Amino acid sequence: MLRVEGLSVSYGDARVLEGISFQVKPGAMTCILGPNGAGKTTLLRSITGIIPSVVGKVWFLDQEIQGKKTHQIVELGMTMIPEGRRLWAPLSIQENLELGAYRISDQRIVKERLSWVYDLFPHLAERKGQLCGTLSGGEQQMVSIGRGLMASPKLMMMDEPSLGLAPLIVREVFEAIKKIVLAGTTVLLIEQNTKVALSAAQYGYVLERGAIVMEGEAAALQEDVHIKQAYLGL
Amino acid sequence: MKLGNFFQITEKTAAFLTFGFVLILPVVLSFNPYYLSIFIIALILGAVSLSWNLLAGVCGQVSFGHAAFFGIGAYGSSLLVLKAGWNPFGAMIIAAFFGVMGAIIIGTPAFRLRGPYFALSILGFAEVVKLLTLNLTWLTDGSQGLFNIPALPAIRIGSMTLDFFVSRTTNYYLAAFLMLAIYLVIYFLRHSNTGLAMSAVHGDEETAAGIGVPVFRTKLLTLMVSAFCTALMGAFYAHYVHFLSPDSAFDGSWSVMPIVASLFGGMGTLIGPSIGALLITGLDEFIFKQFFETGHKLFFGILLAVVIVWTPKGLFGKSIRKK
Amino acid sequence: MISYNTIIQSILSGLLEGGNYALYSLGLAFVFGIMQIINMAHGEFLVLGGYIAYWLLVKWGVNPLMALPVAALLAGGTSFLSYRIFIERIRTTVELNTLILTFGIGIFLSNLYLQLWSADLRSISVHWMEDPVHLGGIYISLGEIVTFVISFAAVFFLHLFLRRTKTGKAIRITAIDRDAAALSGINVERVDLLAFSIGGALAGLGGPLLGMLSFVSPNTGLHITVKAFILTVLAGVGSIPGLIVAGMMLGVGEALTVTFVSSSFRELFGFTLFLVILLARPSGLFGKRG
Amino acid sequence: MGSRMIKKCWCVGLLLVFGLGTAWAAPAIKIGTHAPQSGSLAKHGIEQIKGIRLAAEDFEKKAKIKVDMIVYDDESNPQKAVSAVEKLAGVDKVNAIVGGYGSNLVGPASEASERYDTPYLTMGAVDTKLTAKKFKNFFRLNNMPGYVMAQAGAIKDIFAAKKVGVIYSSLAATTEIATTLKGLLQKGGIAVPVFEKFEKGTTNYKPILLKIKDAGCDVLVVEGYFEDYVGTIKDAKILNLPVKAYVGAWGIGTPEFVRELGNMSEYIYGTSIWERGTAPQKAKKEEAEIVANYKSKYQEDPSYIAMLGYLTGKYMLEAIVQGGGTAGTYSPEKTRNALRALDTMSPIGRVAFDEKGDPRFFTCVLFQTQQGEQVVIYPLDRAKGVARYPGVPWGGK
Repeated sequence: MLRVEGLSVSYGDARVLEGISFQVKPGAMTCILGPNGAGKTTLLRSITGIIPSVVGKVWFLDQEIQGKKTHQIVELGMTMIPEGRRLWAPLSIQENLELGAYRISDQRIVKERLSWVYDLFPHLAERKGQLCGTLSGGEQQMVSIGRGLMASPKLMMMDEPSLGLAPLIVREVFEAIKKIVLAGTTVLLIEQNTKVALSAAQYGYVLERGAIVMEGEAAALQEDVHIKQAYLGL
Repeated sequence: MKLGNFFQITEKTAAFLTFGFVLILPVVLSFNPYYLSIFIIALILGAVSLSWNLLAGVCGQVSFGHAAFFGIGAYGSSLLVLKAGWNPFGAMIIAAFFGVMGAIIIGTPAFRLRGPYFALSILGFAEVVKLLTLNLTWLTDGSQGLFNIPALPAIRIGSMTLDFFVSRTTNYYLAAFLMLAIYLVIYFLRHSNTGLAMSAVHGDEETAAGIGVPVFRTKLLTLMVSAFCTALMGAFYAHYVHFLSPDSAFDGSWSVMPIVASLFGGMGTLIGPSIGALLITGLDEFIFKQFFETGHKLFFGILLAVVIVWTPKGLFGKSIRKK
Repeated sequence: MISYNTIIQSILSGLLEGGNYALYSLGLAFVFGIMQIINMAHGEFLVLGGYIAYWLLVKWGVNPLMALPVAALLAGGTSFLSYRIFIERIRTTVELNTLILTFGIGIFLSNLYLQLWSADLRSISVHWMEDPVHLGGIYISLGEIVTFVISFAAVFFLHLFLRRTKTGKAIRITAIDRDAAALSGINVERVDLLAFSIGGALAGLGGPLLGMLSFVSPNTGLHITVKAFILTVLAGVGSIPGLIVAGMMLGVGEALTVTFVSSSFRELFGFTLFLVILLARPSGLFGKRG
Repeated sequence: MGSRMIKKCWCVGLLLVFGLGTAWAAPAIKIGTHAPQSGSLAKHGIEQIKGIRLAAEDFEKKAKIKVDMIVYDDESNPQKAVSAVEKLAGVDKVNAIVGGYGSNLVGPASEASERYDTPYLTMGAVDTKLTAKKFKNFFRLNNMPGYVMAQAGAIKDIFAAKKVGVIYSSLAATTEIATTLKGLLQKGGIAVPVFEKFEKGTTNYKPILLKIKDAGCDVLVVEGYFEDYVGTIKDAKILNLPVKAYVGAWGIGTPEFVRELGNMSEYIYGTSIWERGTAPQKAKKEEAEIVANYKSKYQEDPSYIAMLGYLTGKYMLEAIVQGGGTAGTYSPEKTRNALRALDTMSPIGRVAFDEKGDPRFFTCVLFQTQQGEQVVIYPLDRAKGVARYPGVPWGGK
């Protein structure tokens, strides 16, 4: 579904990503693990075109998408749930969700998607009129995911959805993500929380200092010595 | 196509070239008083641009109201001479300190603000000072302005007399000397510990504070130095033109032109702004004015836009290396 | 010496003028709030609207109120072109660059007006609008009421547009979080272009009113830009309805300064208020962000 | 005042020179001019140049001497004005300079022209301080007292006002005229209860007008510029300001003014150095000629500024030739002397200069706009009609 080949990104003189290649298979959840500052966020931002001018090639649904503008890429059926939620705080939950479906002009479809998101997070349905600035971290994460789902994406990339959330909430969020995958949306997950990520994903990559250093089935990675030592603290 | 792709020189070389050019320019112009008077203004503008760029280019604090300090210096020196009978040279120095006082008065509250807000607060300050000058009629004669401001007194060196009333040449070289002095002050300041602190503040204030840079004090000090130099040039201007009105001393172009000049020359360099000042003066005088009697500033607007869009680092910004 | 009636009348004149200040500032405040661009050519866009209304009246006898949409359209078009040709290219660089760029565009436009229409001051005279209306010892003119209503309506509809329509919301969310907006499929560059053009159109709307209430000339622009600035900061960046209140505060403050102190301190009042607000409460009176 | 004046014999001499001019080809005259062609005063500067340009063309035709006219834009900026004069005198080496608008520009400019020993004649600077230095080369057609006397005279003699409200623009010239008027009125026993300055660019004049109303003034004097008149008249109409007369300084009641304000320009008083038809009897023919030439060249009526510009050009050119003598020897000295010796009747009245370069006989007329026409009502000996007093554009009391 998504294939990245030889992707490199520099900020000024500093090279952040060096020849990254990986792929995401449809219908499953793939995760990319790595410590803070490995370049995970940069990777997603360059795939979605937020960071322009990159070296390398990106295919999405057999189309080359490097160099395209973000909104064009989004229109092809890709979305990203950015790190730190990034909601539009002065707007209500409902408004945030509706604007997630900005490209869809058919109001019936928007309504359908909306009720689906509210089914997924019944919690949000109760407070649709509330301004997002006043929500708790977990609620914000749910809105953020919901907003991404509104555009009916084929691929949803998530940047650290567990960040800053209590373990109980993390579990709730990941339950929802599993449901999303089951409903047919492919997910690419970027996480520091290795344990949670590997237990949910089917396949994983490890990104360290701007390069992919390891890849494999999630189950295999869980058993890997390096992973155990460096990421699972075992 | 950028000049920077073709040649690279160091800041020092650029400064030597600039001041060398300034030194021989009168010879090229065969000491013609008219052309000298054009470049005297260009040098004043150049010196003010250097001072403005110390604040903006080095320390990252963009001011939109340097006319305030220019006018304070001009009026301060003129009043000391006209009302208190001071020697103009002494008055110029004290007037420059008036500029420093102005910097402290507005800088102390304004440096709590960031970005455009700081720029705007200085703009507001300039307007307030101008309006006060206009309305404190007992002191400043209001809109009537100050007439007959004495020229700088002649200096005798041996058998030579440097006259500042008639001769444009002496005025030119004094303006050049002041610009050089200001450049040297800025150069050495930039390469001192304080200069490092300024760069740190420019980079990122929080990081700077984190490594122990006194952010507020550094910014205020930079403004004080910048205001001192600007006010000094204002004082020189007053004794050179012999006439001041609130409209001319606090003319918005003393706020705007240094920005334009710095942008032309390159804000990332120390000498660039003065090159920019000489360049835009020359362009305006020798090219734009040939097209229209009326509204030749039209070209100026276009050129400004074109330079900003296509070479935002200034015409020489890429050619001059930091060291 | 100062009569009760004079004070009331003076306050009223300040309120009415303040309403117009709000309209004169609307375009600048909008563009600054949404795009963080301080549009130094704002005043020139406004003046263009004034000239258009003037020529429509003089050449074809078009009622200046009918000229409003034309003025808005042409000023909007000019700002559209300015954005497409220049501003777009440096949108993502330092704030200062757009400031100077728009300043350059302003210089260009004001000198172009000088070439096209001479330095004459143009005042748009509509006689029925100058007729005074007498309300129990208080006099106001029909024109003042009309322009005040227009100002108020412009602010109200802009507010409504931003809050209620999908496009308006797109503009707002792009301002709040550009990346998040792009990730929702919004073409943020298109939104920028639209917002800047709307800003120009709003400025153009103010021109005919300025021409009716006083005059326009090639040099009026910068003065308006500065005034619009003061108001934007007073209201707090991003607060559109705040402009009305800020405008009225400034108008009444200026009027009362004249009544109780002296007319020569009128401008000083405005700038002092500006400085005090800026230094004491940089987020403005109604701004949310610091 | 200017009816008994006799042209001095040098005028006859000048005619002789003109006659001879056809016989020997005199060297071209270079005349320099600077005026704002951009910036806030551009309107006046542009009109001024139009007048001077026409004067130069007329002079070329009459005197058969080529005139090189060099124009520089001083951008209403003092240092640019100084530079312009330095370029004209130092680089272009002009024989003389005319032009300049605004005392704060003409002041430094005249100092520069003195340094270069180049005669300088202006119509755009009335500040009294300008002639205090007694420059050899500085001359001007008009000065402050001429304006004020017309206003104060009418207020006293025709209106017999008791209380006068004076408001004025904060610019230099209007401040000076207002201050002088206040002194003159008070000396004549007329109270000035409201005397207030307003900023350039004021848009709401109601608060200041309300003060006039509260003080019960008979007459409102506005010493300002076009935009100030427009603003005050519109606001006075709204307030139905109860005064009996509205008097302005310069630039009021001009054809442009009437065109812009329509019937709101009715009844207003203004001073004028010249308006079409105000020329003294002896200069009627000249006036008609200038107006006709101006119209055919520019397709519009000359304003008073254009007329004054014309006259500065004309007198300076004539003075240069007067001092010319043989080919190539136009000297500043002789030009100055010729100007000093000048005493002639012109469309603006009698023109002669004193030793400081100030006009000796300059006086304005006060007119009232009646049915769109400017009717001179003061001084009485030049009056063409009777003041309709009380009367203001907005009805008044």
